[in-house]
Amino acid sequence: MINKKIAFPSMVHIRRIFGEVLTQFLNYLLILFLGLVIGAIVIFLSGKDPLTAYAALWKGAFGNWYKFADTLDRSTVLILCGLGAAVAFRTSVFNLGLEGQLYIGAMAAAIVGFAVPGLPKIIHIPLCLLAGIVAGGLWTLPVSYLRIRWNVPVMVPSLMLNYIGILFTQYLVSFPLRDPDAGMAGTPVLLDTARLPKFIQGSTINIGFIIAIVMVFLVYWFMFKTKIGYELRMVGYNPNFSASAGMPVKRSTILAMLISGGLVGFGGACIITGFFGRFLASFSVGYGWDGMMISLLAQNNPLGVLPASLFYAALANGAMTMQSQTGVPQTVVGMVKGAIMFFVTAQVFVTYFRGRMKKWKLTSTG
Amino acid sequence: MKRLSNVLGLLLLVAIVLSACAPTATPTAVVTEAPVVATEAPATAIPPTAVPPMIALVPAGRTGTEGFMFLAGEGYKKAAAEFGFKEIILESMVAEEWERNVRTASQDGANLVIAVGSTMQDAVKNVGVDFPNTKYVLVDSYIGGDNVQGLISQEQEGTFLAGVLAAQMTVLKDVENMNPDKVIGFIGGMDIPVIHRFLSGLQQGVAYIDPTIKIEVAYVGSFADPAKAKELALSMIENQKVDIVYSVAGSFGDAGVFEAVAEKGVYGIGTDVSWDEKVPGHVLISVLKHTDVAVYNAIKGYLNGEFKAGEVKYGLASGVMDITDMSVIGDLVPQAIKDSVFKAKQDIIDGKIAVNRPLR
Amino acid sequence: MAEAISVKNINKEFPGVKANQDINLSVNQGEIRAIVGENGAGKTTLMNIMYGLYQPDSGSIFIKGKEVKLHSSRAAISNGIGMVHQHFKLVPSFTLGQNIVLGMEPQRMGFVDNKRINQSVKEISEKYGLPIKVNNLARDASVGEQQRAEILKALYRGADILILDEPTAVLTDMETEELFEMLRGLAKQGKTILFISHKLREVLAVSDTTTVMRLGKIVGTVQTSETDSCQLAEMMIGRDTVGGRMRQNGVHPGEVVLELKNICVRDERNLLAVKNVNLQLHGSEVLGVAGVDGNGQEELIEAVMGLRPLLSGEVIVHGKNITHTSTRKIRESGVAYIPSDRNKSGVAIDALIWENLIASDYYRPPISAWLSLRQKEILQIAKDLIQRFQIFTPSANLQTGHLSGGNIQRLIVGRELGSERAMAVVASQPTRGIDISGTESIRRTLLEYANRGAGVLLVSADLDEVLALSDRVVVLYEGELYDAGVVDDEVRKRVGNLMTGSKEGCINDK
Amino acid sequence: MEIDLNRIITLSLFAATLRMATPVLLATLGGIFSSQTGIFHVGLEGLLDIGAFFAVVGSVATGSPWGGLVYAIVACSIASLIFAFVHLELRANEIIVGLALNIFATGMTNFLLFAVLGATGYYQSPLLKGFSVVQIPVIKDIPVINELLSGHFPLVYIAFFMVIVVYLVLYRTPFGFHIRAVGENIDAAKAIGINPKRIKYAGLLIAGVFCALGGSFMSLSYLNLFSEGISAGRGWLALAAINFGLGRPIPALVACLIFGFADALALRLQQFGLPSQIVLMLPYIVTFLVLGASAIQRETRKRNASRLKVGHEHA
Repeated sequence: MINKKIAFPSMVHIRRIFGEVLTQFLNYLLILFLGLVIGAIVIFLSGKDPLTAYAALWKGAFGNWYKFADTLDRSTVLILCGLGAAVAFRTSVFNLGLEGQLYIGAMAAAIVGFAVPGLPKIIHIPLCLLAGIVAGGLWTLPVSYLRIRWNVPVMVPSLMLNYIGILFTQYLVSFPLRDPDAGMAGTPVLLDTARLPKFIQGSTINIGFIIAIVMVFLVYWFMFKTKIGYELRMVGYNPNFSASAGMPVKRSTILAMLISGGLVGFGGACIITGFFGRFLASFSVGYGWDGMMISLLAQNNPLGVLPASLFYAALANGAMTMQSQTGVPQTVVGMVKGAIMFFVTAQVFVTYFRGRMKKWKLTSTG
Repeated sequence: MKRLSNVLGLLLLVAIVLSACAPTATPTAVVTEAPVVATEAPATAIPPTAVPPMIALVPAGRTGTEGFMFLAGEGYKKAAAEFGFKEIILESMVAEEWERNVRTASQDGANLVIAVGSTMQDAVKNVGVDFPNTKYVLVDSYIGGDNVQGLISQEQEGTFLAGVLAAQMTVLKDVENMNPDKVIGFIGGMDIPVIHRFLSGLQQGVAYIDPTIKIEVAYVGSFADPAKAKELALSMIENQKVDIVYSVAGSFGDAGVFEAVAEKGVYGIGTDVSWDEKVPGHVLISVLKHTDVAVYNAIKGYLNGEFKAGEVKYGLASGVMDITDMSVIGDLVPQAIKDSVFKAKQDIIDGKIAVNRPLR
Repeated sequence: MAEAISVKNINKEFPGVKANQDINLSVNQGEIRAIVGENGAGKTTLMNIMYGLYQPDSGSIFIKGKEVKLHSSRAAISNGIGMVHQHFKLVPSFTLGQNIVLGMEPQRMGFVDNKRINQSVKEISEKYGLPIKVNNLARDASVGEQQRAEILKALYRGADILILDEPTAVLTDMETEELFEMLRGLAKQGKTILFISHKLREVLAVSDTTTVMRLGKIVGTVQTSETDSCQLAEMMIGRDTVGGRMRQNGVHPGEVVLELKNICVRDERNLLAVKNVNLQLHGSEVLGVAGVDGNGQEELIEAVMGLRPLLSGEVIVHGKNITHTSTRKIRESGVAYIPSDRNKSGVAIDALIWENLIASDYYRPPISAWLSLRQKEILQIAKDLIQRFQIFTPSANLQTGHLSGGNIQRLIVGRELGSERAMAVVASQPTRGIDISGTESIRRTLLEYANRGAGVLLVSADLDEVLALSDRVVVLYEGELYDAGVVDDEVRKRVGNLMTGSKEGCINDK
Repeated sequence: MEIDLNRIITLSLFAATLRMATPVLLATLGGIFSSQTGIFHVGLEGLLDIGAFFAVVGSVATGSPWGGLVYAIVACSIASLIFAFVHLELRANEIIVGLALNIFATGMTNFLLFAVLGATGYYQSPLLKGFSVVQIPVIKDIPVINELLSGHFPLVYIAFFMVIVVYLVLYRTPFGFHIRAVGENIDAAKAIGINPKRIKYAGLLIAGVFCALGGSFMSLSYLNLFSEGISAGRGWLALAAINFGLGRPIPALVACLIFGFADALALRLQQFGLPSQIVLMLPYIVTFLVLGASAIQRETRKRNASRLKVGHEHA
């Protein structure tokens, strides 16, 4: 509670912000630490030395510039999926359909990438990316329709569209768009004009990462500095209030879904045009789900999505090195990730115990 | 205020993490993993003065899960022990890591990268362009490149023999659960060229005995879906009177198929490694694919300075493709049939029988 | 007659409110006791204490002369107390019979015995004269039937004392009549009945004795047969004519700024909540809408603001028909809105203060330019509003949840009135639940606003507030609007009678 | 391409339908309990994985599939209790906890597969004792019926039997009444002294036990092996089935049978080189449509009700 007697509001303000930053920082540190401790225990129990393992993990993620660049590249799709999730969650739209939107976006980008010849790079690349964005965005429309018109919560329908999307793209690569020469189920290879340019010789890092970084700030700007973003956030905070203030609640829901799907589709387009070079069946092992987790880790803040994605990418990239050097299986990382997510969800821990303390204080004084 | 502080907190954490990483990124840091400096005495194949080469194995999955990948690993390890280079095995969990691992090995300065699996073809192609001085060996596929050697096992030669055996077995009447219908089954992991080579050989082998025998073909759509593979096999056995199932569905998938085979009491033919002992009494024969030999030879060739870009074919003659001796199945397969299989094998080696390789 | 239940010296305080002060009450067996009082008089608190939902800060409860401690509603039930809440607590997909026995289901071999449910429910239903269709699903049952089921639920649990919280609020006249018949029957069979009501006509019709509460205290208990509605209304809302008047008399109203014509609105249960309301709000005028909560105030206001569909009627602002347009259009035509539930629809509690301050203006030029929000201007405006409306906060960059209720309400008022664009202000319960200084400043702001020529539609369940601020008062009773005329010395009585349902003068039942 | 329907629509297709519906059905029945208490259980997928894995561990350790079942039930119960604790005591959002549980389950089973059983990717061994099929004495001699009804694994019978049990528990026992009361109107439940938290704990625990059965079926009956990600989306399918039936066991059973049939049919189509994916999409499309249709029905009923009442009032 703030009361009149505060003498130097600015000082209090500073102290408060600083205090919150510090608590948040410690909070994340604690979560990270606990996650790693659980991983360490597991590694130790399996008869390996946790410290060497973690050192190798570290080296694998950041050990040299190549690895660092690969980690960054790896985070590209995670960032975009994380942003997609963040926009939806900020608007309180529980879009569980990220995975499907990713596949659809990727497929659209791939089709434009291999089937539209004769364009210069400068047109072909944006066209591919745009196709991904549009396809990913449009894929959310049936869900939004049910939500707006018939009041069906988006969760289950968006989940259903995941599988429809994944199976549909699988059908496309198995039948009409199959490349018989490919060593796996995939579309034909994209034309060179559709590939995102790389900028470090020998690394996969491409302008997709730069675009993703730009998108982080763009989405941040959009959500926090524009009036439409403001609408989305207010609707997310409290739809009743937004309605009574005269904001377009339904439009905001549709828009949040469109942007969310568009960003995720963008992610799909980036990984196809920047990395794989063709659409592969089941290329994603849960980038969409990872994106949701990243968004939650970042408390649905676009700026937080960046470090959280880097963290995820570093874990994944480092795990390869950890396994090849110390023999600790990569799957440990999966456990660490799961544990961290549990701690993040249980961030309420802090509030829970704080609440108990309060209760205790109340009862003891009263 | 809360959200700003969240972000700042998270950023602060990352900043610290990154700053902590900085020293390891500088060259002065202790880097133990780079096997640039040899500690042990070089083995015979390497001239004493030369720096031992860096050779990495990058399977398109995990060596423990796939038969031919496992074998590739065995061949690699054998070569490593013999020629004295450090083992670097980069396994991948997800599709994204196929290329990442090939690249990581190349970035770390590997002289030779052995990529196992036809799914690796894009990866090798993409990375090979970026590292022209690194040599690549691609097991199971070849799609061009001056520094790429494709090890193409002549699977069709091996499966030809399986076809010869199956065609004669499927019409036997006195074998339990073997029906007189002229139908056998083929279950492939995916509809891709390497699997087509298996299928083509089987078809040619069957036709060599009896062109009227029908082969039911189905693809699981994945190399890691035992449930679906099993269900496909069950359906074939129950509905299409299939009594012999040839399975190339990956180790997961094969396990599923042979479960169905054992459950229904019919017969199967294994791939890559010997399944004869794993499902005794039900696997007639296994078509062996000694990737270990191919990989070992490739490494040896490289070390001897004989690396040649392009396709290298391994057939029955090289010993890479082979079949089990049918001793586990025992008398269930009449000696005459066994002999005909062995004879066909010799004929192929001698060039008396030509087995065609499909274009795709 | 024997005493069924009594309470002695009950005190209960909520943060900032003394809900019950030194309450003494004694009810005899077989008696129908009405408890009447305005919103916030403490009736519901008292009933909740008697049903074990709240624990009193001090005082004791006696049942049949024996002191009991009611730690929970369970304890109350086992002591023979049953309560029928205003909002029925039935499970929609269960039959009425199943709802009645829920928690005490008759069983056979571990299964619920539907036959015995039907049998025993029918038994008590017939015994107490409360007819229901046992196999009707709760969601298909009529409101009256649902209520009977609620009463039976209590009786099934062996209740001797029944507490009914505003039982007639949701009933039609017919159903009310039936209910009273049943209550009398129950009383005859020895059940003790306490019920809360605002409708004096009904109180007079059914109760034996009436207890009047006001501001957390008991004003008095009278034999119903010896009183009339005017006396009760006076006890309920006090004798003072108009105390603490803040508005000077004799303001000349300007032209009509807001006009409602034949408004009809439905509530969530699809019942007509607002019936044919006609109203004219003039410039420079404060028009008070008095009435007990739940008589259609929320529905009326939400319909005017475009947040709830209008069944029929027209809303005209400044001569412009804005019926069936969006909330934004309505606001843009010059209506400001202070919602009654500030946390539900007044602010986003997790958003920052400045974000809440610009919620109704964020898309307009000084704040936004094309797409973006102009941070500098916003902070300037926020600072200005914080200062002008005395919102005590060190910064506009704080989470709104950190503010006290009064500050949040000032924030809302600042947002709605700060730009001084609105010609009509719809203020619903603007000072509910906030401290004295906050109340004071918000009331002053509203008056100032009216002085500048805008019309203020003040909807409040707090009669004192309505009388202190308004030029003219209307009363909403059961969805219908009654004119109580300009505020003068007699207005309190007129309003009191209207809001308790005795519009045609004093009612004397017997 | 000629399609020989006679070769696709066979008795074994229906047998396969039952087999393929079973794991989804078990998870669905469990999920119904949690959804009837008002919890949207996203963690079913993870629980299936955990169940399948510990069933294998238990089977290897005890040498009996029933031992495996016990291990699975214990493991899933513990996981469910953690879920319940974080959701009910720490008030974390159920969906986020569910997602966390899924991620954790994948990581844990993949790791323990290596750490406990020493296998990567999948584990198959003669040490692993699976269930064997049950032949029903009389029925097994009747020609057509035997294909359909006899020769299934015990868990298949248990699963279908459980539909009746679940129906009876939910709609005929006091416990079921309390569960549904908590899910539909928590205030009503509280008002008569039911402890909603306890009921929700129970609902989640039961969901865990059913997922243990479903997981065991995957690894000890359907297959006799454990492979990473063995549940392969069946938990999500179960969620679809629950929503298809709006939380009721009988329509959910219908949904599971449709899903199983689509699965079995898709496989057979695939065998003939037809696009199986289109058939596999059907369950999801149907669920999507059912959700839409039931919502439309609900909303129009609301609207009609209001129209009726208007008439009533004016009359």
